[in-house]
Amino acid sequence: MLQLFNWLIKTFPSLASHQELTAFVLFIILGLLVLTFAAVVAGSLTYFERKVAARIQSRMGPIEIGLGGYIQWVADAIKLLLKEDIIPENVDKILFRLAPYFAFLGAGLTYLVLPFSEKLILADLNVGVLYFLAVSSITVIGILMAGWASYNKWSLIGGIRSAAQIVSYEIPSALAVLPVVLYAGSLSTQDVVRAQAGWAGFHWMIFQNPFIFISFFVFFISMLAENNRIPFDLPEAESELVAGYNTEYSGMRFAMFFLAEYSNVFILSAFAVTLFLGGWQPLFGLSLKIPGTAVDLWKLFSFFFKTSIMVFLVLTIRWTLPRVRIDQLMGLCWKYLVPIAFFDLFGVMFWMVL
Amino acid sequence: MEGIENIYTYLKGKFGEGIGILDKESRDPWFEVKRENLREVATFLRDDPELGFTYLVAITGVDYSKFVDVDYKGKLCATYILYRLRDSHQLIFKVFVEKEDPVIPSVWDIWRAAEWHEREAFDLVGIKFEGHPDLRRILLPPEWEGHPLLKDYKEPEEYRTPDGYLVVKTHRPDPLRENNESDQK
Amino acid sequence: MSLTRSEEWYLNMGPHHPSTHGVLRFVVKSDGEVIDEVKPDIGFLHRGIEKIAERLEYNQIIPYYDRVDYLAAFNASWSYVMAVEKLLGIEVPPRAEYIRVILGELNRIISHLISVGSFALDMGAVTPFTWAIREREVVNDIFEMVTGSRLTYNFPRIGGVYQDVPEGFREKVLQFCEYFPPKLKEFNDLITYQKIFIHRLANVAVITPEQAIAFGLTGPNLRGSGIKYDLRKNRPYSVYSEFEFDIPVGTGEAGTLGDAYDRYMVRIREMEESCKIIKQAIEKMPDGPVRAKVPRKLKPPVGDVYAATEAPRGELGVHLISDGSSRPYRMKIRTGSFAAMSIVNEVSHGLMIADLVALIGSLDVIAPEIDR
Amino acid sequence: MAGRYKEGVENIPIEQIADALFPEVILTTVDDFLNWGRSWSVWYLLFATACCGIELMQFGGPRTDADRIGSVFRATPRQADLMIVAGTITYKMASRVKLLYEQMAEPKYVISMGACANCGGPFWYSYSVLRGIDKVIPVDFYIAGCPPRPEALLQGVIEVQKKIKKEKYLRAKKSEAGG
Repeated sequence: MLQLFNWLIKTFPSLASHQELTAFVLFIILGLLVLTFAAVVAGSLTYFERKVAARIQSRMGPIEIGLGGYIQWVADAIKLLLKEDIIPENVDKILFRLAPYFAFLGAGLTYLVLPFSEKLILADLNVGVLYFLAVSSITVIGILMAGWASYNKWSLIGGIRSAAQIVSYEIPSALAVLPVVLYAGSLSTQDVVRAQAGWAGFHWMIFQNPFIFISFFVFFISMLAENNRIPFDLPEAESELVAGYNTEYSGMRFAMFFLAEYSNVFILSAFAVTLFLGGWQPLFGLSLKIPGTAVDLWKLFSFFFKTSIMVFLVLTIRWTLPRVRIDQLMGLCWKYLVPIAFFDLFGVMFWMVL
Repeated sequence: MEGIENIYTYLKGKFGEGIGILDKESRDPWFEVKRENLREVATFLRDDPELGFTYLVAITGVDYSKFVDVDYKGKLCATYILYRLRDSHQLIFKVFVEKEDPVIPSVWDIWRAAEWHEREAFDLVGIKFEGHPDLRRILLPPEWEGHPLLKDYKEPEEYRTPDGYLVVKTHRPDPLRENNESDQK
Repeated sequence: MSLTRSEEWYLNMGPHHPSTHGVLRFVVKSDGEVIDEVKPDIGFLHRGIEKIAERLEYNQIIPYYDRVDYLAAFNASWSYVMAVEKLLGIEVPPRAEYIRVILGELNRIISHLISVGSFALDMGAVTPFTWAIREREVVNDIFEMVTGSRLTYNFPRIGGVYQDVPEGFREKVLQFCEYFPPKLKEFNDLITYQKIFIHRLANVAVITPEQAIAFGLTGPNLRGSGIKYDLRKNRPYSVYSEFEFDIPVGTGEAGTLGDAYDRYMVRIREMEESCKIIKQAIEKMPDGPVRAKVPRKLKPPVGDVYAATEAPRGELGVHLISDGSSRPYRMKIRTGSFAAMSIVNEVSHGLMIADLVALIGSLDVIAPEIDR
Repeated sequence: MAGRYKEGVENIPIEQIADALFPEVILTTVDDFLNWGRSWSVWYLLFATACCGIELMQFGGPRTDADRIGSVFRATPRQADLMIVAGTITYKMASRVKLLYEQMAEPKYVISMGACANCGGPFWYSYSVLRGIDKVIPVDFYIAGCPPRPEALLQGVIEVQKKIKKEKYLRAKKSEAGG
């Protein structure tokens, strides 16, 4: 970000006199880029999810629309944008309107610290991991707002469930990240990835230490729960709460929830890769002897490749497992995940001291 | 205890006038229980070790007003079908009431299954079950008028929800009959 | 202290709700997620079949029975023709009985498939449902071959069945019997022995044997409570006494006797047993006519008759009262779902909303059977 | 078609007008694009009441697979475009059908599936059955059968797609705004 800004100033000296304006325009452009990227990723994910689901269920999935069905999400987006935007009579109108944007904000802001490649990161914050943990829970505010504002009991239950769920699962997920931070010695996401350098998989965080290996699963389960994926999709449990918090939403606002949900799937997978599975660290190291510029692309590819596999895992889980009950969900968190995460944290500490 | 006749004489000896006629001609024979004695007979049928009819299959409400010429023509009737689970013995008995006074004591606490069957009989035939905890319409909407399984029931001209949200003309001539009439024209 | 007070609220579940299997409505009084009272409101599909039947001739009523229980249309209309046959004293030719048994058991399989599939769907797992539907299509093809219809067969007739089975029926059914058990095992691996699924169902919505009898539950719901009662064994009708098969009952393998998982397991096991019966029936099927000589105009004697078959959702009984004319004077349909619904309020106290979904799913009710 | 012409200019062929008015051409193209999007994303409301409901489920199942043409089911009427009324509607249910229809967001379509929803079907004689859902809500397509095969329903959805493709979304909006 800063590099880009400096580069711009250097290349176009006329901009130097309007530094603030340049920075502002740059922000806007980058923001829009991130939004577009998020939308495309989320859209592609819906296609991917429908395809995976269909194959698991021995169906075809979308195939008729063109490009093998890939542009299905474009059609869905157009449709949702054109739908009537219903705001029911008794809802809390301000909260009802704001809720989808909050939900998406949580997903969108996390892209900021996501290291796609060594040089491709929007902001290499020195508290990146902390930022990620903090910002990703904004989504729940949106969900809670939606549930509260909808004036619908099913939505309210969905919203409350979501709140209870996220408040609980923040703890194990944060605790599961701490060992990684301890090992990397930094809160910056780039530093965490750099700490996993090596030519093969066992330099990755997950294989460096048996405790972190367990931490990975704690993190993964907690993130599934935080992002309301099956088996933890209680806030919108279709067979229980109709559609949970988004029951009353139609058209564009529903599309925002949709976008947030699928962005979160990507974010969840991307951060699991970043923190535990080597991030953009190139697969097979750099033993392939590829020229300079291609290295960055190879790193980018490595990152997306690993993320895709994680996404596939998340989707497979989604389409094979049933849903847990709310008390079981809480039980899992407080009785198992939190103690295990603490145990891991201390285990890693001892490991490092020894 | 096997056989309807044995059961009938056994009950007759126990309750005397409380047990009415026995219809042996019917394919599944049945006997009548007077409504005053229904609850005692029902409890006895369930609890007596020789009988032990613990399982209530169904209660059928019948309007006998257009039946063939029999003693009970013109009356309303609740038919109780019972099972004895240990040997799958089946028993049918009936309780007749006058149409003007369609009250039968409820047996919902003797066989819990009766609770809903009685509500259904009330809904469709209009027999009132005395002592039933929650005797409301069960199948038809609460604002419905009349009991459709009575033989003289007439379909209402229109259906409207109490708040006026939905108004539908329900009456429509019989399509077969209508065709015939138009053919004649 | 007033700050910590919690209030009960009323939730309106249905009639359009994904887990109510058609159109049921539950008025749920709950404290947050914990249910205090459930008032089922039924009748959204009350189509008045009993009244319609009073204006139809005896053999015109058969198609209506397909719609009483559309998931097991064959079993439902079988009950009816059995009642009329009993009323008239008609002897059914053995080949017709065997065809009825085969089709009835096939129908039981596909009915249970929908049942367990949609149960899994209620629990949040979508894939088992589509798998169940996939296997269902195979049987649907057999039915289409025999009866010409996929769902509402209108195949049994008073005194037999509509027509003989076509060529290739035997091979196709045997092929299915080979094909189905491995698929069922696959299904079980996917969902039945899945840890989350078991935890969701074990010890949930327990119906004790006493309760089950008192409320008149039938079929898998009764057997799930550990009572070995099956009309096919206990009041053998048709030719069921000639086959060897087990009656699966609930054993409380995952938790308590009579919980939701027991009822689910009974259905899974019944599908296996049905396969056994079909195999035996195909082997033993005699030649001969498929329809007894029945007069065109049926004039049964005055009187009552009650006949029932063991349909997938339990005893489906038909109580006919004849006044000697060619139309039934009164017809009452006794179904398992009606009884099953009446127990919902009794056992739902203290459950969570998610458990209520499990309870309804495990009772396997369908709306037209309740409302008729 | 009627809305496309002004008073007194009916005689001019449509091509000439389109050539003359450049924005119209753009509108048409954009309309085509929007309709393309809308038609390939017909989400249907899971509204199964009776027998047809099973065929509706089969419709989403492996053999027919509604997902092929971009149709998925939604549980809530707010997010559905197409209401497939599958099964008998009784008077007790009819007000709920109307309510669900009103809860759906525009533009919305209705398929009446099966004899019961079309006209009452075999339950014509009943005292409690609504004889055709067109008594309470507008219906776009009727599918015959008792119950119809899933393939017939698929054809019905394809007909809805065709209908959407013929619509003029932007023009409709303009005419509404204009008065």
